[in-house]
Amino acid sequence: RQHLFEYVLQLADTSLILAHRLSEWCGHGPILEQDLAMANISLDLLGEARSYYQYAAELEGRGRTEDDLAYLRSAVEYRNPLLVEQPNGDFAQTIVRQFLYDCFHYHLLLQLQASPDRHLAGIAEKSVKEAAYHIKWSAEWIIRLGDGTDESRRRVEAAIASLWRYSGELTTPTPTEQALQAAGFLPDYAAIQQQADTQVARVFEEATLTVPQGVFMQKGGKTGRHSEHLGYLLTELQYMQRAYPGMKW
Amino acid sequence: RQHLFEYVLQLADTSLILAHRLSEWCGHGPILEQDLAMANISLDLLGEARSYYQYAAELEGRGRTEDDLAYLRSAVEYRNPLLVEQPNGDFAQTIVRQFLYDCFHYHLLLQLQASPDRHLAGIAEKSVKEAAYHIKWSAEWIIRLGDGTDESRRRVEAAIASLWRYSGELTTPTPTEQALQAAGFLPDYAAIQQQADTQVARVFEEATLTVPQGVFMQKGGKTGRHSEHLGYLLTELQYMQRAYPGMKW
Amino acid sequence: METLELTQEEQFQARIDEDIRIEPKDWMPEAYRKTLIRQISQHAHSELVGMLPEGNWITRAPSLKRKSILLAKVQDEAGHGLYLYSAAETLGASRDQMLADLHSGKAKYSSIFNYPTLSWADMGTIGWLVDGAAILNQVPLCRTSYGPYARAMVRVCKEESFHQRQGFEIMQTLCEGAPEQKAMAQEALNRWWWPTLMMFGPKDADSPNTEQSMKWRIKRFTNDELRQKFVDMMVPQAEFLGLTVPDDKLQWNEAKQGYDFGDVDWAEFWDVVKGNGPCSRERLQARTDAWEQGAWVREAALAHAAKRKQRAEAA
Amino acid sequence: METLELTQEEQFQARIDEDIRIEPKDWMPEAYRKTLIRQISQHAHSELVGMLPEGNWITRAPSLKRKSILLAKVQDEAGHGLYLYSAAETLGASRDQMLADLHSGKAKYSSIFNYPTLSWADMGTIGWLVDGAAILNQVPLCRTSYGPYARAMVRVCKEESFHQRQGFEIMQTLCEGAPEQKAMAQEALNRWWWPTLMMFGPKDADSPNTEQSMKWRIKRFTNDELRQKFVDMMVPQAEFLGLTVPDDKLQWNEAKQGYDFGDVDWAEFWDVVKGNGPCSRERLQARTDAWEQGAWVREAALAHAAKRKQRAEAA
Repeated sequence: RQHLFEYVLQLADTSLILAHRLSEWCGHGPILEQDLAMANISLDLLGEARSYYQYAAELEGRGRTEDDLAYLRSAVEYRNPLLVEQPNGDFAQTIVRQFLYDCFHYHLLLQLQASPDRHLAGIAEKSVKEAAYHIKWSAEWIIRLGDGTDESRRRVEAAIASLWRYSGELTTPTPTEQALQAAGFLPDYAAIQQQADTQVARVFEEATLTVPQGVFMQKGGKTGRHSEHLGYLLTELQYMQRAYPGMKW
Repeated sequence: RQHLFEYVLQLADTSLILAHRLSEWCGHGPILEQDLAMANISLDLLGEARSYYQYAAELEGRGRTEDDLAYLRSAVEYRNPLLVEQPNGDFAQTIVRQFLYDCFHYHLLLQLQASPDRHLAGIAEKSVKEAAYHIKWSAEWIIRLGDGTDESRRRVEAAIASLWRYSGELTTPTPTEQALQAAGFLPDYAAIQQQADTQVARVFEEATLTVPQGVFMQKGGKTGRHSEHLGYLLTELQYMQRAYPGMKW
Repeated sequence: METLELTQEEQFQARIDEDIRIEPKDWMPEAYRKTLIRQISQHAHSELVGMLPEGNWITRAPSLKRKSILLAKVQDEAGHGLYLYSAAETLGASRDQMLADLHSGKAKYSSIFNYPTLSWADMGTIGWLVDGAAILNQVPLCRTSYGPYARAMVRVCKEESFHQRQGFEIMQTLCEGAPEQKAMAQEALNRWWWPTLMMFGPKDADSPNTEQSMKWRIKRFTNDELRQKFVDMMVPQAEFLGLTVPDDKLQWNEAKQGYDFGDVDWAEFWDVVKGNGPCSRERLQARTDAWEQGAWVREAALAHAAKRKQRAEAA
Repeated sequence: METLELTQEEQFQARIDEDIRIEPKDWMPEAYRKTLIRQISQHAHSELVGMLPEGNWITRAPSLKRKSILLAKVQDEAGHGLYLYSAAETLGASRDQMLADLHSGKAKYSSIFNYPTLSWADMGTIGWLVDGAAILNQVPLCRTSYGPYARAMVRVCKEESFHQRQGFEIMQTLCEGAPEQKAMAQEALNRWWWPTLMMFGPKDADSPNTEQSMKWRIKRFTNDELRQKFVDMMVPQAEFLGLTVPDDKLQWNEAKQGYDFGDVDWAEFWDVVKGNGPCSRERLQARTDAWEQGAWVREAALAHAAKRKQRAEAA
């Protein structure tokens, strides 16, 4: 149960941080339609995060609310992988971050639908439909940018070069995840990694992009060892709750 | 006394916010020696801010400390003029912001040394020596950038075009300042403005730059109507005090 | 016989007078078309620029629920922008040209968005007051003479009144909350009240286009009529919230069954219209930055579409 | 007779053996010069890059006093960088070339700065542990054989020990504070302990240059000696603070009058050395960004100086 709580919190943090990053684009997107699309994905992830936080609060059973969990934990207590906290950068960076995450997220949710934990399976069932849309969107953009102009290709390649090293953490289980896998609550990550890799390879091929090889993989976010970016994100995200403790909004 | 408190707080906020902006450069300056110079000026202003906050806390007499005043007031309670909260931008923006402020600050401090309020006069006496160094530094850079390369000239001109409109607020008295002027605690701003204008004109001439004419002047910061930049600055500045209320550091 | 035939223009006006909608393929006077393009694109630009002041608080919203509602709201504004650009396109304007006019400063947008959002309470105030004023301006446009515009406005107004309720609810939560929260709400009202009154435009006496626009039924009330309506509607709501409207001259006038109220600072109004609002420069900069930094993305999308088309044709 | 004359190299070594300082104008073996340039510039780069992890908390320091102290500290590091670049310049290296080597990844800097600072307690831990380790490495260098380097190190060490005390004081304040503060201190110690032990370099067996460097007196203790010294010094301080050193194998060894301790994760050590530290990329990027974005400023300063000179000559 402690493991499950920690894992659900990790899912919640992950969805929230990525939603937050996407929401930073709001009003500044390159095309009005894409502004809408990013807000949509952000809203989906925010909704998913809330479901997880609510469930985590319930599992913990200490009376904390979704907002307590999101707003009153410090950077080293956050459990999202490094990938999702990386800054937006240009649109190519945002797209690559999203696509790498979507490939993992979608296949994870597919599996989680069969989790013996019915609550978790229920959230996955709802979210997987949204994730299918997300991956469609980000894959299309990978293809457009890779097989677009010289500049878009250069930018998407630079984004891959800078973000690929965070993709390995997604399918590298932490002790918590290993315990849940052993107990049958979580699927084996090797299969998910393979599915994600296949999808990446297929989309990159259509985008005429090369899949990087032999990159040193960074990890740490899922055990609280984040990049310095997360702290700044949290100063904004948490400011109001920190400045006005205990108030209702 | 209430007016004096408010005014000293305004001085404190102004020094703190400008110090904070300069400190953002730390480790990222264009030349190591200038990294040091900006840190120096930031430290001077931080010291000045602390003196003012301590004095303001004393004037208020409600047991608040310098840190309470700096860390536990919201953006609309801050009283710094708009100029000093403007983002660093490139080095030219930082230099122009600094120079415009220094021209006012130095001449204000010269006058404040003669304030009938001995405490305020004392702070001014100490700070004016530092301000003399600041203005020397920023004026030299205005000249180097104006009379440097085509690019530096273009950048410094762009900075003047974007920041000049905030210079008028410095010498536009608020009701609080008017009350203090009437009571003889504060010098007349017309004289200070003239001195500052003369200095700007002299330095711009040497820099082969043109003094803008007829620019619409923005104001509001000194009465709490800030730009949207200040809020973000405060989320960082205040995060720790907000997140851990009442603790000692 | 000939004298009995109506000119095109008279026929057009007759349709309008009978409240028959003008559709894109119908004949219309050039001045009508131009006025509409200006008005609709201005409205579209306002939705676009209007995303910025509220967007400014998305990353700092005080709860997950509020964050979600606010993001959805700003997203709706982007959607309104899309409907309206499409409506203007039916009149022969191109979106790129309309945006170019926005970026060059030629086209205007609502001045209210040139004021900064400085506290969370501004999210409540904008929803409650600014959207409230927008609705008063816009509801009559659901019956405006030009079909595509009227239909776009029906969708816009439906969502706007939802937003307005959400804004009021934010204010209510603040006013029922801690003293700091109520003070935050009052401070926001103090800043937004007068700029909101300016949203209805200059006084009727200074609004020369009103008459023609009313004749064409692209405007159905005068600026001063709407301003009065707004004050009469909002004052009781402020009272309900326990907030004080920052106007010494505000007073119930039994005879006119409405409020008397102070005069807007018209100097400030014209300064902001001329581009000297507190955030005028930042707003336009944010939009042009987004546009310029997005240029390579739009080019890539076009280039890729062209490649696909070429391949499809070759196959 | 001739056989009794010492070669230049023998004379040089004899001076070193007598602890006579080598000065810039003295003859020195090329390998000595090169080793020193590498070592001093690496040290200078470490000061420069070392500004970044602490600089990361200047804008979020928890009190005005702490903000001031931290900014002054990071400023001191910039100053140390200046002394050290100057010392390296006396050996014929140019600052621009040294920086180019840093930016290209050719020159190294201390790996410890490739770890992120994630909480305020990291400011205490870096001062206490990292500066503590640096002092152990550097104090012997105050007596190093090369004069300008030794003199620079005297100034550096004086300031470093001041910083170290400030760091310890931050930790002490946290450990005497609220439970959250103490937890923050412990969490930071957990993250920094092992990377700090890595600061002394590979094990002696894996450090082939040590012997030559010790002969030249540009190094006076081996890596393992210093590491042992550090552990022996820090463990009691951690105990004093009430913090737990994150090492199961840590144990007092009465026989050697020192602590036995666990082995560093050398795989991690070499990964970080190879440029795969958690922040390696960000640190280098921050430096190259500052350098590239500052190019126009440096060019302007040069151009202006040239103009002035020309005018002075013309007058």
